[in-house]
Amino acid sequence: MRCAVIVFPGSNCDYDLYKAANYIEGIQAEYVWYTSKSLDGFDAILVPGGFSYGDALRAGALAARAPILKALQRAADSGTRVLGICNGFQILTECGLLPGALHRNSGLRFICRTVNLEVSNTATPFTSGYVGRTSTHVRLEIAHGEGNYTCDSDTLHKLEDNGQIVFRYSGDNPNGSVANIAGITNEAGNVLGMMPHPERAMADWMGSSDGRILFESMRD
Amino acid sequence: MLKGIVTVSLKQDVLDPQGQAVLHSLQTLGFPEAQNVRIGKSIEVWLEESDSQKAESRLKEMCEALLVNSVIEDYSFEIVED
Amino acid sequence: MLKGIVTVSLKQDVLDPQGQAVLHSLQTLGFPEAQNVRIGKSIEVWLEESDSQKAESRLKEMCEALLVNSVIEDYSFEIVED
Amino acid sequence: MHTDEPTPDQIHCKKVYKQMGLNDDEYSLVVELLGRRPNLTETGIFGVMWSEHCSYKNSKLLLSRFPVDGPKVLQGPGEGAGVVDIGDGYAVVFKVESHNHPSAIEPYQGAATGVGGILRDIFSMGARPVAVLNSLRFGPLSDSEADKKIISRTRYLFGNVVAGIAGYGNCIGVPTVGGEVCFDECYTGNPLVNVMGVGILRHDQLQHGRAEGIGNSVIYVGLATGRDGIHGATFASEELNEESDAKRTAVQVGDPFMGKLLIEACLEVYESGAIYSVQDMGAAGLTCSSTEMADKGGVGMELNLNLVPQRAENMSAYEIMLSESQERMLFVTNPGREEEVFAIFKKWNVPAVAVGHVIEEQVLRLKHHGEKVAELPLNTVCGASPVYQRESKMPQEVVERQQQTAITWSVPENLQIVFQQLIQTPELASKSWVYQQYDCMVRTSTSVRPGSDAGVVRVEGTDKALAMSIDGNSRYVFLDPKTGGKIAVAEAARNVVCSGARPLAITDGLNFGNPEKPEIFWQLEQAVSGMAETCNFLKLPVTGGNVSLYNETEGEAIYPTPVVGVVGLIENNDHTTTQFFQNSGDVLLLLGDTKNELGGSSYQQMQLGKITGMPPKLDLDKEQTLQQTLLEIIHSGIVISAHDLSQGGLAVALLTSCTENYGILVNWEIDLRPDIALFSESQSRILLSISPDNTELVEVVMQKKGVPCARIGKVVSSGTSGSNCGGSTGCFDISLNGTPVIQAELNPLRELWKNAIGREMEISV
Ligand SMILES: Nc1ncnc2c1ncn2[C@@H]1O[C@H](COP(=O)(O)OP(=O)(O)O)[C@@H](O)[C@H]1O
Ligand SMILES: [Mg+2]
Repeated sequence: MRCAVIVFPGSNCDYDLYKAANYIEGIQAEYVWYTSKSLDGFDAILVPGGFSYGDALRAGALAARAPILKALQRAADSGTRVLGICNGFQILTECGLLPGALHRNSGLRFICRTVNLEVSNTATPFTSGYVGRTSTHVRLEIAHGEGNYTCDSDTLHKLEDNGQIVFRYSGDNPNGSVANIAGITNEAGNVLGMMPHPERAMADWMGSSDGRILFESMRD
Repeated sequence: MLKGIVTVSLKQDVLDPQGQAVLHSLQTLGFPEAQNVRIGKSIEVWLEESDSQKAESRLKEMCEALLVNSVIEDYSFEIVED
Repeated sequence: MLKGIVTVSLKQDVLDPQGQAVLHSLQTLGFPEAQNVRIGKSIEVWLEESDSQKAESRLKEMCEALLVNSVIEDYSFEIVED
Repeated sequence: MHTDEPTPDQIHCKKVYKQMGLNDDEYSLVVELLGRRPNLTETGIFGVMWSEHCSYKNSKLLLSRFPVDGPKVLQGPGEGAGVVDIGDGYAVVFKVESHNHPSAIEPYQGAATGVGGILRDIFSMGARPVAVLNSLRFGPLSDSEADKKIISRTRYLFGNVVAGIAGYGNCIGVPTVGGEVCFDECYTGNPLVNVMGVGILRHDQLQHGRAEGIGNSVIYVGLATGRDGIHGATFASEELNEESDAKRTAVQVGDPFMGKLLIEACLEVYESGAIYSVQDMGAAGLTCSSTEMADKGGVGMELNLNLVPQRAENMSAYEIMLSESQERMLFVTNPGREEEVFAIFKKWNVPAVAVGHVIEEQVLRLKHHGEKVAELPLNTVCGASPVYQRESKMPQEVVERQQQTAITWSVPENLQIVFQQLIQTPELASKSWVYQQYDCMVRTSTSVRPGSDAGVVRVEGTDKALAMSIDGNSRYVFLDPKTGGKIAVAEAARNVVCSGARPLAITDGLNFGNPEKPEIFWQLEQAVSGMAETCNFLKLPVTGGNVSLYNETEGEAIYPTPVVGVVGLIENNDHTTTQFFQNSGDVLLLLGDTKNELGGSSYQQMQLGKITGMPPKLDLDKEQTLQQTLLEIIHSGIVISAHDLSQGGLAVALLTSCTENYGILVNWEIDLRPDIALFSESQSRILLSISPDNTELVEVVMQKKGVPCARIGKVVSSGTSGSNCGGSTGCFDISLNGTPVIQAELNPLRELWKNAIGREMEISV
């Protein structure tokens, strides 16, 4: 499986995502520069975290208008799997591939810590591997200042009805996001945006290996 | 040169935690008359353009293309001489 | 009720990295006429106060006490009916 | 030349040089060296280059006491940062930098640019930055007596310094893996912000800042120059007073986005081999980088200031040379390779322009608007500043304070309540409110995050890791600067040893008051000699550091505050050890002797509201044996957890080793007053947890080496019944000689400790 890791100016989890994806047997990840016009030939596209364009104006806003976005849009429309993590999630909402918006954490501070998540839909190409685990609770790290997911109530109903909410914070909600949302897919289910960082949970020495399952699911 | 001043505010039904925090601080700092606070952005854009009508329509395009996220934000603007 | 609208901008000599990034982006998005961008804040404060002169002086105090960081920011404001 | 600028004669007559940080004698020396009166630009250049920040004129003689060499040192003090070999062809680069005065004026930007500045020091050496740490000092967050305004200002400073470090470090994508925060009255008007950067390079990537090759291009890289931070270096070398507010033009704004692009672009440029040398533009901006690069290379430099990218209009030569705008670097390229360099910077959207070239004559020559606006022999600007041997005097007050008894109160009736108060003081409370604002995992190499004795970052491509910590207890230094200095080094080293690392070298930040006062200079001299003695003894070279003097407000100095950053090498990732308990039933061993030592302790401060007496003693022999022995048993794989005992003594160390799931059951046989036993801050002590099967083995080893080792209790998991407190929230149960002194439920206790700073920051004043 060939995976693209898009590099925007200011992305800083690109390297982590590249390492994580390549760590999984059967996945080959490659960097793709933000000015590139094509994403043809990739089976999946990874949009990394970080601070693209320094998060100027709004997190993800400038990256969502970068040249490569046309190709990303095309790929998403044709069913290619797209995973946006943290800043990647913000970019996907900013460009309209995912509904809603991510704004400032309700506590107003950046938060970096491990959170408990519930996998609320295991029937997606990203989460199928979480089925059959004794618990669908996973532990992943969050690291963001703007992860407070917001949308209008119609959108929320749709998300709920279609099973588009894939990850929810369980226990406490770190950023005030509506319905404890930590990650959602588009209607078709091939685009996932999530605030927690699975690429930071690939082995026990990192504190958790729960993120690995997500990449393995994507591959399978 | 002309300058556009865009005021971007959060839509009314979107929570503004920062505004709430500032409101709280104002009240404890001895400003009980402060009833509510909302925090938005003020974006100044200098334009190489002398026709103010043209400037207006271009500024509007900029707002829609980039400056404003219509999912959660509203905006208004004015054009002034600079 | 009266509403104060405070516009907070970075002092002229202070670097505005955000504004620069947005400027660059506008230009590549097909707005070459954009010459400069500066990003500031717009703060609305609703006041339980009917005397607009009084509101003005209180708002000024709020700016100085909390809303504005006078080390790097300038501000202006207006009072409107709400 | 700008027409409104004072002429050389006016500078002389009106003593304009004083505003630039030169005193009468120094100015006279400049005139003598030049054989003429300098113009404004030239005077400004001397002012910054001869400031303490750049010339170390007050501290140089003392700093020469530090050992700087060692078999593994590839680069000692002198370049951007020290470099130490870590094997496998790799080296670690690290250094501490202070940003105290800028942070007192504009805390967010002051702290942010502090992070940016130290990171540029790291990558200007050729290294990829892999971690940052920070050491912070503020006034008390609350105090029944202090007025509300001061408290709210302190909280504003604290909150914004932390936000500034987070804002810059998170955005640029370098993890913050550790640090410390202390609160004391003496820092109210003069907070301290020290930042340490750490990077890794392959030996062949090492860069230097020596300009060479007559005719080689000098390339300016990064953000355009504005009027920000003019005279920052001189400003950092003066006391804060009301006038400081008037110097507000000194505020620099960081741009971590540009910082990130700069890192990536620079690393790519180094790989290309197209450049000869590089230096970052830090304090004193273009002045310092150009003169030092030329001076080190034994050449000169000619710059055309019109070519320097400028953000503000009509900047004068003086302003261009003295600006401290952020995110800038200076390069000297290899002949004919300019275009390659430009292409790489263009790819990253980083401005880069040729602004001059290397010349044979050893001068700095500046042209502006077609005129020569300055020409200074480099040997006058660099290395010619006066070096001061200041007068040193031990103040009578110190003698008196030392003679006071440390303990004037009787044993409190309820030690559990005392303990609960103690763990909620901001200095002993968990710092998670701070470090949760920092991204500690980006780059996914962090194996131990903030919260344990040291942060640990893996060295990719090897089985090794680096443990790092920054520490300093200024109360000890205030009571007895020499002992305080010794402890600072020993404790920093102990922290990384507890993590399984062999300390490699240290970097130090010396934050003191006005050295022209004999009693302050005495503090500096004593502290440095204590530090140097310990470094020599423990064979820890000092590969770099920073001196920040004149930390005073309205004539009151801060406590003398040396902070020590240390980096240790973990030879094998399996050796990585944390302070946290991991198994129910593990035995608790306390290494080292506990004595009646409360001088300068957190407990004393809480009881008396001040500190008196002598700080704890430090026996270097015992310290060394302890560290070596601990490292040996960690390497043998039998240590489950290891934690250095520091502020708050054993009781606090026990609590901070507990986790949600593991509490303790302790009964310690000790011949000391119970409160002293719990809270003494005796040095050279470590708390271990060891599986019952291996406990005897450890005891035998310790006995052989002469390290005192006491079995004091065991780890119990939450929900274990049978203990006195038990219950599902776990137990924290300490008895002394069979008498219970603390019997608490673990998790409520941990909550008190964990959220104390957050509660403090949320309460309105
Ligand atoms: N400013 C800070 N930034 C990052 N981590 C911090 C900071 N302050 C404290 N920490 C972390 O909190 C933990 C406890 O620190 P400290 O109270 O200084 O304990 P110790 O006495 O063991 O050195 C350490 O892991 C330290 O790295
Ligand atoms: Mg410490």
